[in-house]
Amino acid sequence: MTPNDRATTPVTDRQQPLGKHDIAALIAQDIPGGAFVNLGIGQPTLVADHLPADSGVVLHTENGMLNMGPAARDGEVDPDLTNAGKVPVTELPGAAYFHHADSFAMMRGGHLDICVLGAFQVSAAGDLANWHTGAPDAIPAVGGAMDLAIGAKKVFVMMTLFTKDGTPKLVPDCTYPLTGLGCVDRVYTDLAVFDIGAHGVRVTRTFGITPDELAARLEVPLTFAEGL
Amino acid sequence: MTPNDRATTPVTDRQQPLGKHDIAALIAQDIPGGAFVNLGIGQPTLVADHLPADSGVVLHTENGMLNMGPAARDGEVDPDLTNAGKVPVTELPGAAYFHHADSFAMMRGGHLDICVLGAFQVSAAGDLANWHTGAPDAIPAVGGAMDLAIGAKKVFVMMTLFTKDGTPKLVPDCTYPLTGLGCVDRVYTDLAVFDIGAHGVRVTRTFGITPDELAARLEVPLTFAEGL
Amino acid sequence: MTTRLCATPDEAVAGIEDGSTVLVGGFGMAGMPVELIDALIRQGATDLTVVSNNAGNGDTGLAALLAKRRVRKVICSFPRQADSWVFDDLYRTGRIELEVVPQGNLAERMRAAGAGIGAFYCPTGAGTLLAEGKETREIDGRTYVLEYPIKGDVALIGAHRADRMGNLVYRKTARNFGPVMATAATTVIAQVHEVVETGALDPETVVTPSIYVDRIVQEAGPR
Amino acid sequence: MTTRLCATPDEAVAGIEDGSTVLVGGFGMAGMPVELIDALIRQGATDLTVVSNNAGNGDTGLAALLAKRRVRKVICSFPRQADSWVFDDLYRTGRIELEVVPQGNLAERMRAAGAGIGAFYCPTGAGTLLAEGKETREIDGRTYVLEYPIKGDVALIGAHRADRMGNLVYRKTARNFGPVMATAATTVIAQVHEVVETGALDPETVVTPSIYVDRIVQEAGPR
Repeated sequence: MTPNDRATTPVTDRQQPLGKHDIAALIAQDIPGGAFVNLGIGQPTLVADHLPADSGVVLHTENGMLNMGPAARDGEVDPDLTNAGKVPVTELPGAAYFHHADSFAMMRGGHLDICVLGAFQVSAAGDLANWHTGAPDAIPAVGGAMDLAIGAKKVFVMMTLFTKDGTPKLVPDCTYPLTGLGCVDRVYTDLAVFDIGAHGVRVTRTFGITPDELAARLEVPLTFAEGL
Repeated sequence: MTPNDRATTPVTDRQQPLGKHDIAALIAQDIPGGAFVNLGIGQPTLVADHLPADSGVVLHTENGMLNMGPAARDGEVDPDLTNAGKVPVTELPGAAYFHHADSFAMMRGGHLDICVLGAFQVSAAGDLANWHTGAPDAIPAVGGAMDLAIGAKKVFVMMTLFTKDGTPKLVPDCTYPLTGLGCVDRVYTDLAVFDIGAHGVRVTRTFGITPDELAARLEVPLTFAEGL
Repeated sequence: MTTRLCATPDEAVAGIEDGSTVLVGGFGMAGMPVELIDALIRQGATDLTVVSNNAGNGDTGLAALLAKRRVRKVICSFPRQADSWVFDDLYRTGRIELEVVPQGNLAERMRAAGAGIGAFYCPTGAGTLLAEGKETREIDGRTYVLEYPIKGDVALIGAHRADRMGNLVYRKTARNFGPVMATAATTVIAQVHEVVETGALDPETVVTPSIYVDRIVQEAGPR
Repeated sequence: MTTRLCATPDEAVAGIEDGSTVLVGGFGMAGMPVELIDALIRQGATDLTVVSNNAGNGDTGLAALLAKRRVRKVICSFPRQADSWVFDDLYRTGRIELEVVPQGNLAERMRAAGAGIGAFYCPTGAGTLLAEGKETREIDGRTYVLEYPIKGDVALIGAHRADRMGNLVYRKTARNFGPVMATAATTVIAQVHEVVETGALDPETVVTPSIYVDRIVQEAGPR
């Protein structure tokens, strides 16, 4: 069975790069109704704010819960109820709690439809680097990133396309230590959306950048969807 | 921590071989208070009838329950509550239910203090054969026997010492297909009790048979506890 | 993957294909999805591999499925029972394949399938007939046997209550294989005593979360 | 192995030996056995290996244990936090060992220890730094890494309620590592919000059965 298709209102293609909330909205539109989804800590959690209340999307948090609700407001905070980023959250009707081994079995066994992760780099082959800068004095910390990367049916990455100094984050090969090999299916950025697969890297949307500019600024071979 | 020692009234050593209820009573006396115990299907279930109500012994059944109570009487039968032999049973206060993988993780992870199993044969090295006669037309059926044999901290066997035709069941080497290697710690029979370990096979009790007779009828080298 | 509430067991088992591996819950009658098995018989899928603790009792349920020659192979821990005459006859006359698996391996191999484990080393059965031909390894002085996952195309399980989202709770020892099988099959179909509104189950007590459940149907028959 | 109800956390942690591997539950503060950690600091055991998801926050709890130089090695998934300055300083100055383990492997390796699994093949981390030097195997076209159990001498966990037999239930996401760690250690010590009479917990809802629990202590402090 496939998740129900849900009527969505597409983000109008912009002449300007997207902000993080726009990217989150775009990802939310691409999540089918009824899907089971894990939103990684950091910016991916913004996606939740853009899911329609009637979407039927069920959020998983790896610290042991399905059907997580929005962040707790004042007066709702329960120290026993947090998301993977340790932010107090709420529960929705139909929630379920389970322990860590069961939660990661769910992730690693391929039961989540989609996870959305941040990234330092994504390669043209879909390799993901998002846990370690490789800096010699960095303290390594991986959390559940490697489990999500290899476990979810579809891995979406949410990131800016370039670092602050203009270095591309979509690269021929990752130079940062890897999180997972060939695991990324789609990359949502401020400037474009990329599908990664056997066909290579295909640009499906652009925002405030022309295909030629995009191709010039990236070292990754690109193909473009019709109409771009 | 070790199970609490519990004051027991020893079965008076008999001049006659024990019946199955006597063997069950003897085993029950050797189970420390507070122990977690699995009683195999068939005769081992009789042991439950001889555990004092205040023993604190907690019975495990591999179909997913701890603190199983006695067999259900008329009016108590619940089709959703059976033991591993599919006999309707009851639950005691402090019971817990869990699924099959958790139940066998408990068994295989070495958490049960004692299991009591029937046997076709036990070898001098503690090998157990209790699942298959090896007959060419026999339909093999193993159930949880192999998991119990390798998982419990102590494996007690309850059996008659000889088959109906007089063939010993405590043997130098098992001729029936094995259930587990070197897993049996103690063998309770109608004629004697045997401890098996690095020291070999040591007779600790006899019932209606002299040490010399026992040694003559078995092909297994025996040592005898003081006073026999 | 939204859970679908089906009106009948026949709707629930629709589409099961010939050649499927079908995990069937239950230990004895406790947790046995009887109405789903009866519907599977009517549905007609054949050449099945059935994974279940037993191989049928009497002439109903799994035994009836076997009697109709829909099952190519049984993977189970304990086929031989006082009333397993249907299986016994098929087996003795070479008309059905049997893989006997220690009960703990049966459960753990399905858990592995559900948990993304590629294989695992297990002490059960080391040195016995049931490990013959299998890879072994010494780890810390103990011998372990390498065991591989058992994955189902379909699981048919029995549970106590479902909410409309598909969360399941079980009752007493009828829980048995249900929660494990629910993680190990592509399509999971649950027969339940009762369907309740979403929110009516305490989230602390849910045993099988809705993510694992594809179709639910409330039992028609009396318990 | 009868569960002992202790009057104080100090009684509960008595006897923990130098050099022990101590599993410490909690994910952030949820499920963190704060009173047991404080008692362990007073108790004085040293040269410990601590297995926990994080490596301490602020200056209390695990961080305080680290600051007193009682911990030789930390095995965790996520040491680096905004307020992990105690660990950060010890690590950067070479005064503490670190084994970083993907969070799912951390949980599954403890489950394996509790379940008698000798080792398992897992896809997480294949081709990454965290699998360097580890054995790998192709199974059905996918690369898996061989992972070994993590067993504790002691587990310190937090739970919601215990009955006097030692059955435990948890609350919301404070469940996290507690149930897994309870299966993986020789001596399991639980700090609970409340101790209730045996029979007061619904047997369907028990998450950690009494067989896994050695000592329980009711929290003294306010929640």
